[in-house]
Amino acid sequence: MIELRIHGRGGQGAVLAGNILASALAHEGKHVVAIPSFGFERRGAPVASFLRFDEKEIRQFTNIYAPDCLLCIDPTVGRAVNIFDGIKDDAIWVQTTAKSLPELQFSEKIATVGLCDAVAIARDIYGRSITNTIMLGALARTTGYVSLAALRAAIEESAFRDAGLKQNLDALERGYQETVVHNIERRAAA
Amino acid sequence: MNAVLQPKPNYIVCDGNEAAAWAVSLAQVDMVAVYPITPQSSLVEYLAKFIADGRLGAEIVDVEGEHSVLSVLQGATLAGARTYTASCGPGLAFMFEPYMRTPGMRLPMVMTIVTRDTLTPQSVWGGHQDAMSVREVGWIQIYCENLQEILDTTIMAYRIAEHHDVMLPVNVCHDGNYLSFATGRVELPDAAEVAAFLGQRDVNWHVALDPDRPMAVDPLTGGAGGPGPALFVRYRKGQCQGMQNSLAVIEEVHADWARRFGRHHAPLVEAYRMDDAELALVTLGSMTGAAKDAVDEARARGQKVGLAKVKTYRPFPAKKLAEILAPVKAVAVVDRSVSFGWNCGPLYQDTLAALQASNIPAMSCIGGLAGADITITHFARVIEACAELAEKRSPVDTLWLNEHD
Amino acid sequence: MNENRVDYLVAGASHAALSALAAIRMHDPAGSLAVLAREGHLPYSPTVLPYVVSGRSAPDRVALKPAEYFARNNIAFLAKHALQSIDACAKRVHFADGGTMAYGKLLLATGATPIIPPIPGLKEVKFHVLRTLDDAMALHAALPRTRAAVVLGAGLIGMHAAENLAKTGAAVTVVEMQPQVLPGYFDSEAAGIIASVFADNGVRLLLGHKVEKLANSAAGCTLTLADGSTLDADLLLVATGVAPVIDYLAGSGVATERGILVDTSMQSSVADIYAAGDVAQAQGFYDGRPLVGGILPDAVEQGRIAGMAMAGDPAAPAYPGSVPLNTYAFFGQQALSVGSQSAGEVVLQESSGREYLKIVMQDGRLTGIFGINRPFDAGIMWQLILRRTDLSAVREQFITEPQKTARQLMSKLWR
Amino acid sequence: MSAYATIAFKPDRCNGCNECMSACAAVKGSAGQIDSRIQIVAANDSFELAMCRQCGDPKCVAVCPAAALAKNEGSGVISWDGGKCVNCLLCTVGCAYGGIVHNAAAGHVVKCDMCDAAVAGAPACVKACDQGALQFITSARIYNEVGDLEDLFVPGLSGCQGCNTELIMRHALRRVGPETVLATPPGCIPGMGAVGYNGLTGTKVPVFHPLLTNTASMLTGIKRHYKRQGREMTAMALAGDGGTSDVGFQSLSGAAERGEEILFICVDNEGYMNTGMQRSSCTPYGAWTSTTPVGERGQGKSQDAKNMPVLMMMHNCAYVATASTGFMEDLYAKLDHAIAASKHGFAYLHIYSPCTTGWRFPSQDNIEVARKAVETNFVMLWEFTPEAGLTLSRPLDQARPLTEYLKAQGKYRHLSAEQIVHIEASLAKNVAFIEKLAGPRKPATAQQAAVRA
Repeated sequence: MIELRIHGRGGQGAVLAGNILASALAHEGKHVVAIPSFGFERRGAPVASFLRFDEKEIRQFTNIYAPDCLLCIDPTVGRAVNIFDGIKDDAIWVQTTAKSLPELQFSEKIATVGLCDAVAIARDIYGRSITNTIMLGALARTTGYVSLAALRAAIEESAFRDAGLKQNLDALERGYQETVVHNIERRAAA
Repeated sequence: MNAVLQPKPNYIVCDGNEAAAWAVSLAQVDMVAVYPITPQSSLVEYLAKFIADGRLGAEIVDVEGEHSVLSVLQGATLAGARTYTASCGPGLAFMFEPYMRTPGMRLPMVMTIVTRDTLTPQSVWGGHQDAMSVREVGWIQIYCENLQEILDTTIMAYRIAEHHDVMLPVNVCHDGNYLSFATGRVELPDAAEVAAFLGQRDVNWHVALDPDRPMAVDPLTGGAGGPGPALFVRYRKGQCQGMQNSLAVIEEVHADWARRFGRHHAPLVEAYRMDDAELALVTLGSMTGAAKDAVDEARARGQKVGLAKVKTYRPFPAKKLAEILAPVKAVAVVDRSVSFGWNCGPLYQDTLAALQASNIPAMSCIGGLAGADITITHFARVIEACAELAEKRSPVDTLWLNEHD
Repeated sequence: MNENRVDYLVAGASHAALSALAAIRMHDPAGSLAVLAREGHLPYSPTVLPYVVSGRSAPDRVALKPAEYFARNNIAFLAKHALQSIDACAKRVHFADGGTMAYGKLLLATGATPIIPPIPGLKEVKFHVLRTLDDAMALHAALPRTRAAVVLGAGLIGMHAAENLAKTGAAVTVVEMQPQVLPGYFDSEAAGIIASVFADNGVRLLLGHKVEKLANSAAGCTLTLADGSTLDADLLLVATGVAPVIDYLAGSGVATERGILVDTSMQSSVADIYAAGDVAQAQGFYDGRPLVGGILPDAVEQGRIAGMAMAGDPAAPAYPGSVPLNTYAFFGQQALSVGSQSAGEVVLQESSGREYLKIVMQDGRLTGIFGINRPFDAGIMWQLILRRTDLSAVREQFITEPQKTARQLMSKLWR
Repeated sequence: MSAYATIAFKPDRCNGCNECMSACAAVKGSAGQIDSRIQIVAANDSFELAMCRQCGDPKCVAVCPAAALAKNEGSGVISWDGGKCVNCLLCTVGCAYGGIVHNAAAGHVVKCDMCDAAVAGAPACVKACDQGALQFITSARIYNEVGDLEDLFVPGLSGCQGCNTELIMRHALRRVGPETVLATPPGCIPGMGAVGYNGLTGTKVPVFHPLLTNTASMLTGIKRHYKRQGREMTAMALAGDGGTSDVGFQSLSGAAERGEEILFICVDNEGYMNTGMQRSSCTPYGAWTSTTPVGERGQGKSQDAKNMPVLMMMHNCAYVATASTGFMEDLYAKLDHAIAASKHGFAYLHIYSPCTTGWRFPSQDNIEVARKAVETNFVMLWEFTPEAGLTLSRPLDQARPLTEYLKAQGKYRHLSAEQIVHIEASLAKNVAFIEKLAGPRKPATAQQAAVRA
């Protein structure tokens, strides 16, 4: 079972990203449960959502406290909350950022990092910083949990229409293509 | 959202609220009345969208409050309509006056309670306190464990409610937050097969407001002496009989569902790994999945633990639960609500009543209030406490699971 | 109607009969109903006949009900049907022409017929009577050739006829055995005023005179009076009174005296046979003794009560008794007579010129009021008498202003 | 049988001015008051009337030997035919009302012919009476138009003696007809047995008690479902003012806002009269109730009444009107309008219903109190549609003194002069408000004229 935690800010579509990912995983025959965290979601406030998937049935409907993977679709939310809280050893971290790896601080437990300047891509595609679909591409590229084709199918089934659908498919594609994956060698050494 | 109805594959990925909305669509209800409240709002939004899209041919009445929600549907049911709504928490409280009246009129309505803790302290998050507060009003109450059970049970609820031996309203309860918003894969039954399963609707054969069948509905009944109170007693007794009849009907309907759709859900109480169990957990709703995982882990450690999930809570399947729990040495009942009068959980009280002929010790655990998570770790604690109880066999205090999270 | 049987059979077609028809239909819209008229005309009132004689009323405009009325109310109107006999056991009547009809309830409202006095020679001379429309038309036809008319009897028919004959220009003489005109309705003082008006209009009144014999003459006939004087007449009208038509009752078992004796629901001595109007002998108002009233408003009331009783109308009242009533307009003057002259004490009697007023009371209640050219509401007075309204509190005011006081009482009492 | 328009006389309003007699004489070319066909008779302490009652079974006609009198079945007027009259005066014996009398100047009998009122609008005598002592009652049309409709409540409802609400219920339901589902929330209406007791019904149409709070909502569900099935029916409420303006207001407001096709009739007896005469928000200022008692400190209700019909008008309902049993013709016309409006939107009819028990007046005075309420403007009769706005059913500028209304009821017996000033001031404000909503006077319709008369 893989446990994934998605971080973002209210209004960016972290919950939607979780649901699209859940659909894509389901299409690939996985058992999956996505649970959003819940509260009074103000625009801009930090939010998280949780996703589990497995080859067998998932019974528990609980939050995730020790994720295998972090997907962070906002460049700055890490300053507001400790996104690395509780992560497992050798965890994967997929982050939207314009910075390069050396400029970033992160938990020592992280073994793989996928970086994508999703904000820039989003401005390019949408004219504003909607990063969720782009970062699903980044996730696929970094983790290999899910195929790009399954994500594309999930996006096509969702409520996007016409130009919006095309933008999101482009966003997914560019996220996938423009992500740089780093394997943190020293972790293994440590 | 990302819900699509396609011939193949015949599943959708959706959250619990949407699963309920799909069930309502498949049941081809005539009327829904809605008023939004967290965490139910998206459920009625899905219904409104289904109706706006023409996917569900029902009348939707957007009213000014929950009190009217149920009142509109009472009128519609008396006119012959199959009806649906959903509410929770303060909305359910505001609805209480017509809610109280529905079972007495034997109206076979179905209402989801997307369970929410009650005020106060002010809270918008999950908990069973709302549904538990109305447990003695005369509605059948069925709790769901997961998304698939929400869809399947909501459809089955119509057949249970409309059964001529029952004719009572049904609450299908699913947990606010943990089921309402959790997304997963849900199998969609075929619409025509659902129609065949439910059969011809006939909801007002016994009481109607229909100019073609003039009658006085619910005239004053009772008074000091004379035939009035006797008539009232016969109505009340009949209503209680309808509740008892529903136990068999619920089993029969679940069996037929399994036959037709290949999915079996325990109708009254599910026994999980109880065969040689010495300790038993009793659970209700979405907490059960984590509890089952905790049972598996305990079993792996060598503890003989089992679990009884209560699905049908009202009428209370006392006989069934007593049978399942009969072999164990101790029972821990986990409630997501409290009984203020007894300083314990209400399901615990019911369990005690079911066990009254045995001398099995039981304890009350309360968790998951106001959106709190009950994890495998919490259940591990419960199992430890239960083991201790089995050993000591003396009364223990209520265990408040999330007090120090 | 089915096989010559009706639920209700009404013999007679004047006021009492028509009033009964309306009352029956009010309560029973469906029961079969037939009405028998002796003559060939639509229903009319004997009271209108003097005006047919004078030409004021055209014979074709006096019908009290049009033929359409009977059709609309599902009433069989059978003209030229006179009763021959009644088989009360079989509840069947026999007609003069041999036909029969069975009934459920039978109302006898056959009215009255003129009395022909046993004066020698009367049967030998040509004379008129005035009881039927045919009588009136014959009399009217005779007017243009009439120069000298003699009327026997100064009752209402005689006086009306005399006035109308006089208005055609004929010389008219009225011969009356009684010493006054209109005996029974007005006292001698009032009758004197009326007589003087007639005299002023050229009518010769021979009061207290008896005709001894009659004989044919060249012009018509000659009358010899008891004092030996003679009168020549080219037109003779006999108006010496009427008697109920009850000849068909022989063998029926229906009890009669002068007329058909009835109880307060107008039922005769035989079940299901009722009588009303001039043929009935119902109780008097003052002493309860049965009398033949011969009063039009009384006939209407009796017919109504009989009809209601026949139809089983639970609202049927008991007949309160006959009160003498009359209104009499003559030569532009008005005389009203309501009640009894004798059943009480005269509390007012005054006259001056052609005005006259007399009030009779007993125990503070009105029993009679009579006037000439002194207006009061006869209908209200009749009600005050019938209701035996206690006038003690307003006695003086009533005597001074009877019309105003009676209206005040009416407005309050039957509001 | 037909019913007919009639001239009604109210002795207590007559001041003996005899203008009616002058008007009659003038219009009939008579010599003067003495020859008038209407005669006002001055008594010691009152005025009485002698005139033709246009009897239903007229004796004057029955006793006329010349067929000169006849009752016109169309108009009900007893006509006199001079061409047939033989001047025998027997008709004056038949009449017990002094309604047909010999007229010396004319040389024959004369009687009232109602001035051919169908053409004239109202008889001359009525028009001449500025005291309201003579009224031309044209409400017979109600009987003729709806007299054959079945009473859909069973006989023997146990309302108080003289209950005005029972009158409203029976008239309203028989007009609406059997294709109806009737809601009667807790109150006097079901209390008198409309829904029945112990399994028995008091009504011949489907009937139920909603909750006091949810009448309009239950009707919504019923109506919507039948409409969905294409079935024509009327969803009708007969609710008291408490169930309308207090605890029932939310559901009512919701249904009105949604434009539900419901006929909602509020029977306003200004309080909870069924449960022992407690105050409601419709109870007027100063009124005694069992929860606004009169004592050393309490002097009846200390707030003004909520103006329910205006509130409903502000919901922009398809139809809103006020009505009174003192003006049945107007009430019936509004019932017709409300029924028609309920086929396409929310129709709200607010009927004032004096309560003999709770308002403390003799049971025979109910209609009188209802009339006085309207005649003093305490109750204003109007109707509203979104198209026409608010129109007055009766002008407000001829009001009788308010004290006539207040004095008719025991519930106002304790009022101080200051309280009466308060009520009068409130009323003036209300009247000005309604007049402003009504705008400049529109030409009165015939029906409005009849109500005014």
